Amino acid sequence: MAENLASGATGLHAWLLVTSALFSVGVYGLLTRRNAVGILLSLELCLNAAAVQFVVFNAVRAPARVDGAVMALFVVAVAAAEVVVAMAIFVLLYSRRRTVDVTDLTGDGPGHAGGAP
Amino acid sequence: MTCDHSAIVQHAWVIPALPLLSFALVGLVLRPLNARLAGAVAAAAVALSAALGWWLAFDYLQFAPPAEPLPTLIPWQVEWLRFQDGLRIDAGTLLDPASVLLVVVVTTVSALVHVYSLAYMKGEPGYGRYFAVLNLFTFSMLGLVLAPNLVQMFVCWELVGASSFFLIGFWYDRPAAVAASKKAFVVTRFADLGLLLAILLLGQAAFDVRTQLGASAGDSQALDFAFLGRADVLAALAHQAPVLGGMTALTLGCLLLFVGGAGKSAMFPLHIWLPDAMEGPTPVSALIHAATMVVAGVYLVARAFPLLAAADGVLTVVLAVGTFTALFAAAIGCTQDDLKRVLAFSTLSQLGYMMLALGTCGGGDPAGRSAALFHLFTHAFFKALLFLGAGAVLHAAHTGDVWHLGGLRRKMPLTHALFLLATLAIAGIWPLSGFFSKDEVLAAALHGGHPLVFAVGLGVAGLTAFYMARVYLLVFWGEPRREASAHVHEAPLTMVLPMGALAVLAAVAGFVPVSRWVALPGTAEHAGIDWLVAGPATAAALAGFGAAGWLYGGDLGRSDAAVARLGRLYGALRHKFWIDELYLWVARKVMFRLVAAPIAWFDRMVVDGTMHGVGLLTRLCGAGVQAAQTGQAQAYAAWALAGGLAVVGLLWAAGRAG
Amino acid sequence: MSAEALRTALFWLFAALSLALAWSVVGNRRLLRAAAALMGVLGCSAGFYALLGFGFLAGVQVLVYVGGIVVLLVFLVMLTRTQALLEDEPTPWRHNVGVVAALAFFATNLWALAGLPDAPVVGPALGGDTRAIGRALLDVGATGYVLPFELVSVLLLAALVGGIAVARKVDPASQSAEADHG
Amino acid sequence: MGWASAMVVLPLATAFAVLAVPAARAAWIRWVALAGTGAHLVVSGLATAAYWQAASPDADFARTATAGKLYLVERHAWFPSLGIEYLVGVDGVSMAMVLLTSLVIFCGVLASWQVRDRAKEFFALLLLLVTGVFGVFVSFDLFLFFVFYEIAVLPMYLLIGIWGTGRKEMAAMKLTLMLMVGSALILVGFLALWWAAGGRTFDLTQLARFHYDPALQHWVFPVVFLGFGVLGALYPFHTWSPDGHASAPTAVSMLHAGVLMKLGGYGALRIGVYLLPEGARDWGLFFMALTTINILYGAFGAIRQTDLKYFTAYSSVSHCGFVLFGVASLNLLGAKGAVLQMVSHGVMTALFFALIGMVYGRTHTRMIPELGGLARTMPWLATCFYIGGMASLGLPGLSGFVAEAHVFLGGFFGNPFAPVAWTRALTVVATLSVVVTAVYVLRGLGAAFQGPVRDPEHLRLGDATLTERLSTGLLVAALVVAGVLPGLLIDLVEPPLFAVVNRLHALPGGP
Repeated sequence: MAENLASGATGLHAWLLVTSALFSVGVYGLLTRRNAVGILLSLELCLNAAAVQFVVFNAVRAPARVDGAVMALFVVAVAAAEVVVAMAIFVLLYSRRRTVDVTDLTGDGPGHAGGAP
Repeated sequence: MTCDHSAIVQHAWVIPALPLLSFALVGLVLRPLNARLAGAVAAAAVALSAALGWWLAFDYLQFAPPAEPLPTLIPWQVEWLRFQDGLRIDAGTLLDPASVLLVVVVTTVSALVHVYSLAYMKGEPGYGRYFAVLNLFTFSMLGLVLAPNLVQMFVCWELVGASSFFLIGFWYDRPAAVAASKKAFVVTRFADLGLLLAILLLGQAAFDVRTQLGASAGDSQALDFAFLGRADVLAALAHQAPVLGGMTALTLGCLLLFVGGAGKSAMFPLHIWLPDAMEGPTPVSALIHAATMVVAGVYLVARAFPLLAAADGVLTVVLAVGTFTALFAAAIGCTQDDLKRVLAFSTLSQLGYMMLALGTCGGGDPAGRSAALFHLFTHAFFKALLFLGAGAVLHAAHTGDVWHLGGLRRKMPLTHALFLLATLAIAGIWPLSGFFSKDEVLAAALHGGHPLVFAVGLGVAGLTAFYMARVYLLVFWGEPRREASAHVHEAPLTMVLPMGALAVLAAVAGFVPVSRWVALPGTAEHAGIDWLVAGPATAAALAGFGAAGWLYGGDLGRSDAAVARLGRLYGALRHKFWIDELYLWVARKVMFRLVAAPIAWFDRMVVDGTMHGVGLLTRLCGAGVQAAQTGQAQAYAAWALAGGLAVVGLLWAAGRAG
Repeated sequence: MSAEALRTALFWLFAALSLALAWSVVGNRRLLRAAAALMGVLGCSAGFYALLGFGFLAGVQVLVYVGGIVVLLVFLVMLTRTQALLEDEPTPWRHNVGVVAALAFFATNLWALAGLPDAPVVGPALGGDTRAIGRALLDVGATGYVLPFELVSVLLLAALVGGIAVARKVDPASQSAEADHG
Repeated sequence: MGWASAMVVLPLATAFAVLAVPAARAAWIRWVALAGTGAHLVVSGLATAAYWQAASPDADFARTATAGKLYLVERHAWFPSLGIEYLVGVDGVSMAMVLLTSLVIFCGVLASWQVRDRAKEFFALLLLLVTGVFGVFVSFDLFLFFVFYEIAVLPMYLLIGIWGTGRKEMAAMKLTLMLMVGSALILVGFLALWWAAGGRTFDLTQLARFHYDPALQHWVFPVVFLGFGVLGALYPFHTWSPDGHASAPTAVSMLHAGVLMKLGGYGALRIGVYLLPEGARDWGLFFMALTTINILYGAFGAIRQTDLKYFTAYSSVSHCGFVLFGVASLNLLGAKGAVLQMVSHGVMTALFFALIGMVYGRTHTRMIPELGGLARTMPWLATCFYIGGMASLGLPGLSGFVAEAHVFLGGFFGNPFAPVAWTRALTVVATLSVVVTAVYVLRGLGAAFQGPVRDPEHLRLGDATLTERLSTGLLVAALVVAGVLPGLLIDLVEPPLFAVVNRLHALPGGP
């Protein structure tokens, strides 16, 4: 790994290092964001990092095939589906509770933050 | 002609079956419909049974070959309960002189008491119930008497106890009656435990013997009296290895058997229930607590006599307990105020007499057994008569306190005469029945080599005469001491007639050669009256009468002075040596407070507490997990991540280890 | 500058850019800006795809992901009016947990990486990926993806229907309940 | 459909029939339930006749040759790959238990005549429960047995939780959780037995032919015995019983104490001792000691109780101790005594709980100190109570005596693998309960029914109604018949017990 980095060649390690870093950043966001939409954004980051990794492995291990790329496509599709559902939920949630701050969403009832009459 | 041809001997089971049938009929059908009819049917059934009982006795005696001992027959038995091979329990009728004798006593007294009760219990709300239970009692007592094995005896033994319980507690809204019924049941139950253990112990031991004997055991079952009485079986039992404290199963079993008998016959120290049992209706006291049920213990010892005789030292225990009870109860009887209680202590004392007689047979001569059965026979009549007389007094005056009564001889002349006759009979005045049987008991003590017991017996005879004369004088002589006893009237004919019948029996029963009939082989024959015994006994009785006459016959101040002089002894006697209090203390403080309450507490706190503790632990674990269930998806994600990383870590560790 | 050097330079450029933008995605308190940064990250990923020779994928990434999904997210940000709300800083505890988790994850990845032999990432091996991807997606053979493809389409349909069902104005009863609470 | 299946199908069908009745027709619901259970009582009787007919041609029927044989068998594969079958049939013991159950449920339905609240669900659940009970008694496939066992245990939670009184939720939870722990142990035991025998069959008769390794038996037997012991109120796992019975509605208490607790003894004997004779040999004395504690402890516990239901529940703990004591004696007398005691206590305790329900329905209290003198206004109920009490304290002529005599004799003759002095000592200790039982029965009943009437309100109360008289009368009649003619029951239950005992006797070191 070290010699590749030194030589400036972009080997597998470099690629994976980058995607792992992206994913880790996503994990950080996933755990620290308080806004539901923010969490969703972080999740997209993770998904994307995973998709890129798929493609990298595809390019390295089976350059003549497209399995990793197909996976990346699926990831996009799943992300789309996820965003659609999340959007519906969050919009509804917002209309009920006037907040999408997940730390305010525990417990039942019409909302602790702003929904109480 | 032999017994086989007698219809009643063959079908002796009809005698107990009649009251049973009547019990079912009266209890289930007639009682709710018509109480009077129920009573009449019950009385008629028992009267019929009594007639059959007499017929049985006549046939049994008549058909017996003259010179030989009377036969022991089991004309009828059916399998009732099969524990296992060799331990089958039959229901059947065992006829031998003792059982036939008891059948006559039980049916006769029971029939008379039934008739008496028709008037005595008139107007009681539980009239039908009373007769139903009385029928049940009669059936059970007959079953007990006719039992061919220990288990049938035990079954009926318990049933008479239960009937006694229900009859003592007949007036169930009186707390004293309820308490007395419970006391009677629990105390006798405690003694029955002895009988039960005896059955277990003897059953097992005899079963072993039966297995050893192999084919020679035949079809006889381990707990049959016939089997237990066989000489080879007794010998084998006596040679078994000791089971506890050097005692063989036979000795221990017989001791426990005697505990059972002592409970039912209210021997010291299990006597405490009998005086309280007087809370029941007086006819019940006459039948159950004087004439029949309480002698079951004596009968048991007499029935299992071969066993007890074969066991070392058990008869000595019987002798000691009987002698002590006779004296102890007679002494207490001199100080009681309630007419029925005096009679109860008198019963205790007389039962002690019978046990004493049985106990004298330790030397090998079973004359005492005959004497005991003879005394049992005569006692049944005169004691029942005394109770029925007391009942007539109670019925008229509504109080049994002798200090409230007085002068009844003019208002109730018939009752007075009959009571006097019974008093003389129990005191042992010739030619009444008590004289003969008491004579035999004392003779057995003297000839059995127990001079001390003989002396005590004489003393008891004196005391008996004293306390009987005391109550007799206080109740029937002098002037009425309270309003209640001033306006009494003679008992109705339905009550007087049974008393009259009993009086006849009490008068003539002494001439029946009971002891000759029931004598076991090997009993020394002694002809006529032994004046060496009868003389002192009669003298003692007369002395008792004299003392009572002096103290209570005229100026009652003399008795007060005597009481004062006796001081503490009188107090102790009057309080029955505080034995009831001791029992109560043991029951309340020890059993309830030191055993039952801690167990209840232990159960709730420790056992259940442990279970709840386990539950709480689970719940705490749950709460711990619940704390993680914040509803925060991010927290879940963090845990999921941590879990995933942990798995990777484990794989790594496994990889390193591998 | 050789093509190889260019590729390397572009890789590092995209890498640096996407990491910086990613940091903004997770850290920026203004959600709209975070969404914009995500757009950038995804764009960089499109560049990665292109560098790896998957031109079609890069196109899809830009068109669908950046153009569709992220726009949807921006809508969402606006619909929930979170752009107006400055999101609170995470509490130190959450921050620390996040950092530890992220670093632990990264460390685990590094560890896994250490056990993996490095290999050169070669350039495009296919003439063009479009045809190959299309064939693979509709291939009914053992290595084909027609079944997942169909499943994903069902998933999308379900998401569509579900999204509408969840978000549409619900029955009057709950509406009145909403009014009560409103 | 054969007789054995009918035992299960009939109550289930009745449950569905009850569900089909409109909820508003409360009377119809009762009548449907009564008709169903009444029919079941009749069918049980017929099945018994069929059983006799099938069993009597076997020569030497009461002895060893045919011991352990099943009759009226139906067998269908269920999960063949695991060797699970639908295997139902009867032998004498299960026939006796089926008869007991049909009697108790019939009387239970009669005693529930007053249930108004959600009657439909109540009767349906009750019938479901009893389906499970019947199923346990007729199934001879361990898996099927377990399925029915769970069906029998679970509706209890709802029945107590919804229709109970007092701290019903807590009691229901406690009862269910403790019984589930027991079930878990049983399941572990069953699976161990199945697996050790090769994992091919759950058929009890076939498993009985397999000889289990003594080391395995040594740990499986206590697991199985304890598992069943929880349901059989084995000390110290009995504490669900007082709370559960006190909170449960009348019919549920009747069924639970009357029949369900018997599943414990039944299973311990049927499966524990039968399949694992060597385990039983190793543990017999230990469990005899434990059940001796049960017997005395329950009796002493009952003395202090003031609530009639707690009183009866503790008495049940004592009496169920006799069942397990008999089982642990490992001889014919003990085993017979255990089965007889199951029947006897089943009838007796069902009677008690029925009566308590009736008294409670009138006075609205079960606290003994608040009662008193009830015999004046409720002579029928008082009489039945006293008959039950007398049976409870082992009065001859009623069923309890026969059972207890067997158990005591069994204990006295001794566990064949333990020092006879020990078993005798334990038996003597156990016999003390005869006195203690008399004390608490007479105390409790005396305070409630005798003495002066304590609450003048009680003077206006009436005696039993016709349905109540029918229900209690039947149970009393059963007590009397079983006590007066014990041979009927003994002839029925003896043959299968030879099978159990013969296996024990065949062991090395046996008699």
